[in-house]
Amino acid sequence: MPNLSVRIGNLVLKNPVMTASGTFGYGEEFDDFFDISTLGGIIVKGTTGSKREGNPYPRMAETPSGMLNAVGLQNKGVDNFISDIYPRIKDTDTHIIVNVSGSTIDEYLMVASKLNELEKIPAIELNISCPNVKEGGMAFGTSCPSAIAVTEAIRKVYHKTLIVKLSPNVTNIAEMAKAVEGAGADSVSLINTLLGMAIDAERQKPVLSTITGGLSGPAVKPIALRMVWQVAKAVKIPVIGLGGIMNAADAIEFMLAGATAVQIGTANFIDPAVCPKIIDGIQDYLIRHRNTDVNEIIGKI
Amino acid sequence: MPNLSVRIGNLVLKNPVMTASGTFGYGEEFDDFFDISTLGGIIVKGTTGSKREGNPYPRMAETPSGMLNAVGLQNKGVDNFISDIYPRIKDTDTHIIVNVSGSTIDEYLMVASKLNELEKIPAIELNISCPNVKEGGMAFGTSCPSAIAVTEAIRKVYHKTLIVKLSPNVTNIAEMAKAVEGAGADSVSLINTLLGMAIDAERQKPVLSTITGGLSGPAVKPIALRMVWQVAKAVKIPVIGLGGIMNAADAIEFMLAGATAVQIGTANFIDPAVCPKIIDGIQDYLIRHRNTDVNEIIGKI
Amino acid sequence: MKNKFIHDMLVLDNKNLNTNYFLLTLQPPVEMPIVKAGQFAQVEIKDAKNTFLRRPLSVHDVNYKENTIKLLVQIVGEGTQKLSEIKKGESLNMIYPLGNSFSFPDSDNVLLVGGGCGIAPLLYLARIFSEKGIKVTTLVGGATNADILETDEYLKFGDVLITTMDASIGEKGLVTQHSIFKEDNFRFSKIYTCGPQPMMKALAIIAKEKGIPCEVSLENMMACGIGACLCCVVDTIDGNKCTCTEGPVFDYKELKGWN
Amino acid sequence: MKNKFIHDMLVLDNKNLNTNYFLLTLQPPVEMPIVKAGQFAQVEIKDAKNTFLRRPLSVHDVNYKENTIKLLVQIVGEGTQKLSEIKKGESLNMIYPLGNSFSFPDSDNVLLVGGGCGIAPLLYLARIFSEKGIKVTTLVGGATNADILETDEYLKFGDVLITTMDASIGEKGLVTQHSIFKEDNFRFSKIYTCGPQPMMKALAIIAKEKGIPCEVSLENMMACGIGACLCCVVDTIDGNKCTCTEGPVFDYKELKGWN
Ligand SMILES: Cc1cc2nc3c(=O)[nH]c(=O)nc-3n(C[C@H](O)[C@H](O)[C@H](O)COP(=O)(O)OP(=O)(O)OC[C@H]3O[C@@H](n4cnc5c(N)ncnc54)[C@H](O)[C@@H]3O)c2cc1C
Ligand SMILES: Cc1cc2nc3c(=O)[nH]c(=O)nc-3n(C[C@H](O)[C@H](O)[C@H](O)COP(=O)(O)OP(=O)(O)OC[C@H]3O[C@@H](n4cnc5c(N)ncnc54)[C@H](O)[C@@H]3O)c2cc1C
Ligand SMILES: Cc1cc2nc3c(=O)[nH]c(=O)nc-3n(C[C@H](O)[C@H](O)[C@H](O)COP(=O)(O)O)c2cc1C
Ligand SMILES: Cc1cc2nc3c(=O)[nH]c(=O)nc-3n(C[C@H](O)[C@H](O)[C@H](O)COP(=O)(O)O)c2cc1C
Ligand code: FES
Ligand code: FES
Repeated sequence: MPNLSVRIGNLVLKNPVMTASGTFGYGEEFDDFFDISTLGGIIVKGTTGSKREGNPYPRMAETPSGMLNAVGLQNKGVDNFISDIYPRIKDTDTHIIVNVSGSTIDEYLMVASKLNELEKIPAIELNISCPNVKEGGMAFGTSCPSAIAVTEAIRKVYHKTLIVKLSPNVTNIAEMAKAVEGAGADSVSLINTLLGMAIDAERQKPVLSTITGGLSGPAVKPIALRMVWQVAKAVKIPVIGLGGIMNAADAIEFMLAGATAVQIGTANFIDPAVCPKIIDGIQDYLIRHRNTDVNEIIGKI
Repeated sequence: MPNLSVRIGNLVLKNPVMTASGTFGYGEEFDDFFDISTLGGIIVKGTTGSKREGNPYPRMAETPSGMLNAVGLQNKGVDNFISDIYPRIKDTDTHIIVNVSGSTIDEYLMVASKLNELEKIPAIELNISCPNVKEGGMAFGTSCPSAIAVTEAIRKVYHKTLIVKLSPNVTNIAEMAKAVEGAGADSVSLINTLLGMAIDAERQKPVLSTITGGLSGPAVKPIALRMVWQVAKAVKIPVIGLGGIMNAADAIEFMLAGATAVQIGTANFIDPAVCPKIIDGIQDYLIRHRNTDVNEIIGKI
Repeated sequence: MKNKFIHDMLVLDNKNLNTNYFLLTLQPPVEMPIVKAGQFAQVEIKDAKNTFLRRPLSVHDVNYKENTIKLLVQIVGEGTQKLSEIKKGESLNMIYPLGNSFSFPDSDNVLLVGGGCGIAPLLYLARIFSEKGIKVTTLVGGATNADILETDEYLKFGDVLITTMDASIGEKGLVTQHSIFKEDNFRFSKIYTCGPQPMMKALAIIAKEKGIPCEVSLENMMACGIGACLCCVVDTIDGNKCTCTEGPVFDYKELKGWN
Repeated sequence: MKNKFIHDMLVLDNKNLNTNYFLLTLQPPVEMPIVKAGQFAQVEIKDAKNTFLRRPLSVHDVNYKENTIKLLVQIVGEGTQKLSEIKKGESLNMIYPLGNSFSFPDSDNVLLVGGGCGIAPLLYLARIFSEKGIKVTTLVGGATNADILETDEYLKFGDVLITTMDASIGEKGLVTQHSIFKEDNFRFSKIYTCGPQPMMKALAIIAKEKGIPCEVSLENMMACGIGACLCCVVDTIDGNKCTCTEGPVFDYKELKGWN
């Protein structure tokens, strides 16, 4: 059997397949469909300083080969995560990574320092790319100075593996990646959703309550793949690739483009049991291509 | 019958439906399928100072609900356009608009000044957003100062309607639009293609000879719609919307978002007779919604 | 214990009720899990160019003996259109049973009100209630008689009342204009309803006036159907709740703007 | 005069040749336009989630009397898979006839060489040549006998020679290893070929050695098929040419890197 394990910062993943924040709940939602401990990692829902209700309904629109969402970081806040959710999920035999969001650097700092104390949370993913909140969110991820500022601040209080999740809504994503690498990130993940919009022509109204929302799914895969390729060439830290991965072939494309690991997002909605199929598919691919280690295909194109 | 005619700069279009550059040849290719003089306008292939062979094959990859192209401005050059093509197409009873491309401001200037002399070419579309050429192209369209420089230069030599075609590969497209508006553009069109990439997992190679290419088709529609909406709010000049329009409902969405006219690109490949269907569909829509003039729905959301 | 399943269901029958509605009879490859009235399935739509997500459809009826489940579907767009073309012997992938369910009433004379394909979840509910000895009356409304479906089935479990906008069958008007609501002595102790929101809201107002409970089944747009995406929320007195896991059935009193 | 048409073709037959190949017989709603050997159609693929563009397929045969056109298709991916599922009586939208065509030879003893589904355009070519009194020999190659299709049809117009890699039928090896090429006196005055590029390139080398002309039909990937997108270019001695309008048939001498 080929080796599937990869390394992100201090984290050794049993395989390169993780689930993307906001698309896999806290993992528990998928227990009925497969053994979630077989995953390389689970990135849980975006967590903020205090409870957020998110945006009003409607928050979703279907688009060609994709969807728009405008959930807007609905979550019960970091304290609730620590008291209620963490105890339930902490003993899952895979890495549980928390996606950290906020409106201000202080909020990010508060969440990250609290999570730093949790023994079974080996890493956080800093979400500086959420397009669905009025303040903060994507604003941090679309300018180098602010991306650097928030990453540097977090780096000071967070001592485990720090992944920074980049926004694709920028002119030059390689530059952003280099900026956060310089500011101390152990890894970058990309892409978050692309800012999009849907209109109901008959009702003459935007479909989403927030007018714009974040585009995900196979529609964005070519853009995500290009960005992962550009970033992987630009930085030395490991890159986690995502955006429209639906099957093993897609996942392998991201790894060939330079991703050390991948995340599966929207695909979980179409097939809640897709992740183990992707893990198996990667293994089959390696066997077929006579690779003994998944690391051999990273950046191979 | 509702009025379909709209105004772009000094141009009065008989209806808001034009064809997008690079997807409709010089119009002649579609003569067998419908009467191309029924179009609001035809934007012909990107034209450069001298003949270009474009990029090597393969130049195309199919993607979920879209395609990548890396044609790279293959064309016979402006002089050949003037001597060979112009005489053949100039008497088509619709507006023939030339998409002007180049690697340097001088090249743009040369092409634009030559086209300025052609009686039957009432407008040019300045392509500062081609992602498929090594020099110039998109580089002009991804920074405000260079977009301003090229637009101002062209404005001095080109005295008819000047449309500037914007790149979606930017952090802030409204800013770009305002920049070229300030530099003298009569209209902006958007979006050009999004930079993307495809990989053949089995062959472990990029699909395109140029590695990256431009993504078009319905996959990009949500992004295009969002950008058109942002730009229409930001500028006073008319906005021409495009990106993934496949049918009348899509076209209407762009107009509701603020576009005065639309362009049909990739859809021409799927159905070469799609444009007249879109024109008819817009008319039916206006009748159903009791509008007497298509201008009533522009920016209505 | 597993509660949710992904099954490739065998299509035993696809019955065209009329140009707009069809009825699927499906069989899982294993023994049917326990399904409650009001629950739904997330159905995969194959081979449709523009349908990316699954489609939520209520459980219309369940027959444990025959190991079958029925879906009653209205054709409204590409997804349901494609689904209507599925043939006997083909397979249909679905995730089920999802969501909460209608709750039992405290007393035994209840009114089920369905509008259009909103009647879908009410047949199974009528069956279960009548098995428990609860007296059920079903009121169905539609634009015209083509929207009034399967009344034979509902008749097995109690009276059926009908309204149509064009009076082609039953009383003329909206369900809420039916004469039972004008009777001096309102017969029913609880209302269960599914259908267009304006109809359900109007019923909630009636329930409030009459001082009786009313459960409504929402049809919010869904991406995942299993509580993972938070797209399907409804605003309640306790904040946003997921229609797919905490619903689709809600006491109208919980819903903001409903009372 | 119109040359290209978009027609909803009626599927008269969809014959499964074996697990990998099928043969479609199609009828236009009006009289068939003139179609030349080597031309192709751009076929719409409906109901396929991941197939966005049309698929180019060669005209395999034309029968003006019966007003039918045939396509011979190999299943390689989603598009051709979906196409293989189309049923008699359904309709198939296509744009045709597209591209240039094979040209007539100067003398009358020609060799047609097809590899895999590369034989598709050669049947109609054989028919047209033999109608003009040109002597035709067809050489077909494949991995195994399952790739050798419709030889009966080709036999109507002349000799048929076969090679397979596993010698399950005909001579063992590649088409270019067939014994005819080793004969002292090479019988043929021109080669026409369609199939995998390495095969066609090898044939072009043979043609060059023998000093005879050779026409090859390219299968470049296409978006529009009508000369509008410039995606399908091939590098020729006169620069990039469109395979869809200036091809798919080229004299190998025109192609850069082919001689
Ligand atoms: C829990 C639940 C149970 C349901 N049960 C049934 C059932 O038993 N039978 C049945 O026929 N339908 C039921 N529906 C509705 C059904 O899911 C939609 O009609 C279906 O998803 C439409 O898919 P489509 O591709 O055909 O139409 P689309 O092309 O997606 O949409 C067509 C039109 O319907 C609107 N629409 C689509 N989905 C919804 C929605 N969820 N709410 C409001 N408007 C929508 C769209 O905005 C559009 O205008 C249920 C929905 C939910 C959430
Ligand atoms: C002018 C022309 C005539 C043709 N005539 C025939 C014919 O008569 N019969 C027939 O069976 N096929 C023919 N082909 C090839 C046919 O178009 C492809 O096999 C088909 O488009 C594949 O579609 P798909 O969706 O099934 O496969 P996809 O999923 O699109 O592709 C499957 C695999 O095939 C490769 N592929 C797809 N298209 C091409 C291509 N054009 N060239 C090289 N590799 C490709 C892909 O890279 C992929 O690896 C012709 C092609 C051209 C350009
Ligand atoms: C419904 C939904 C909710 C999401 N919530 C979050 C979130 O809370 N934090 C975050 O960083 N990304 C969030 N994302 C973005 C995804 O994690 C992922 O970056 C994106 O969807 C692209 O991947 P995909 O195409 O595989 O879905 C969300 C995406 C969706 C569809
Ligand atoms: C094959 C191809 C060639 C193109 N060539 C040009 C070009 O020469 N100049 C230009 O400005 N845009 C060019 N474009 C971009 C289109 O004009 C259009 O902006 C883009 O495709 C988005 O619209 P669509 O999704 O409707 O195709 C090309 C697009 C395609 C697909
Ligand atoms: S539909 Fe995803 S949480 Fe309800
Ligand atoms: S396929 Fe478009 S030009 Fe040939």
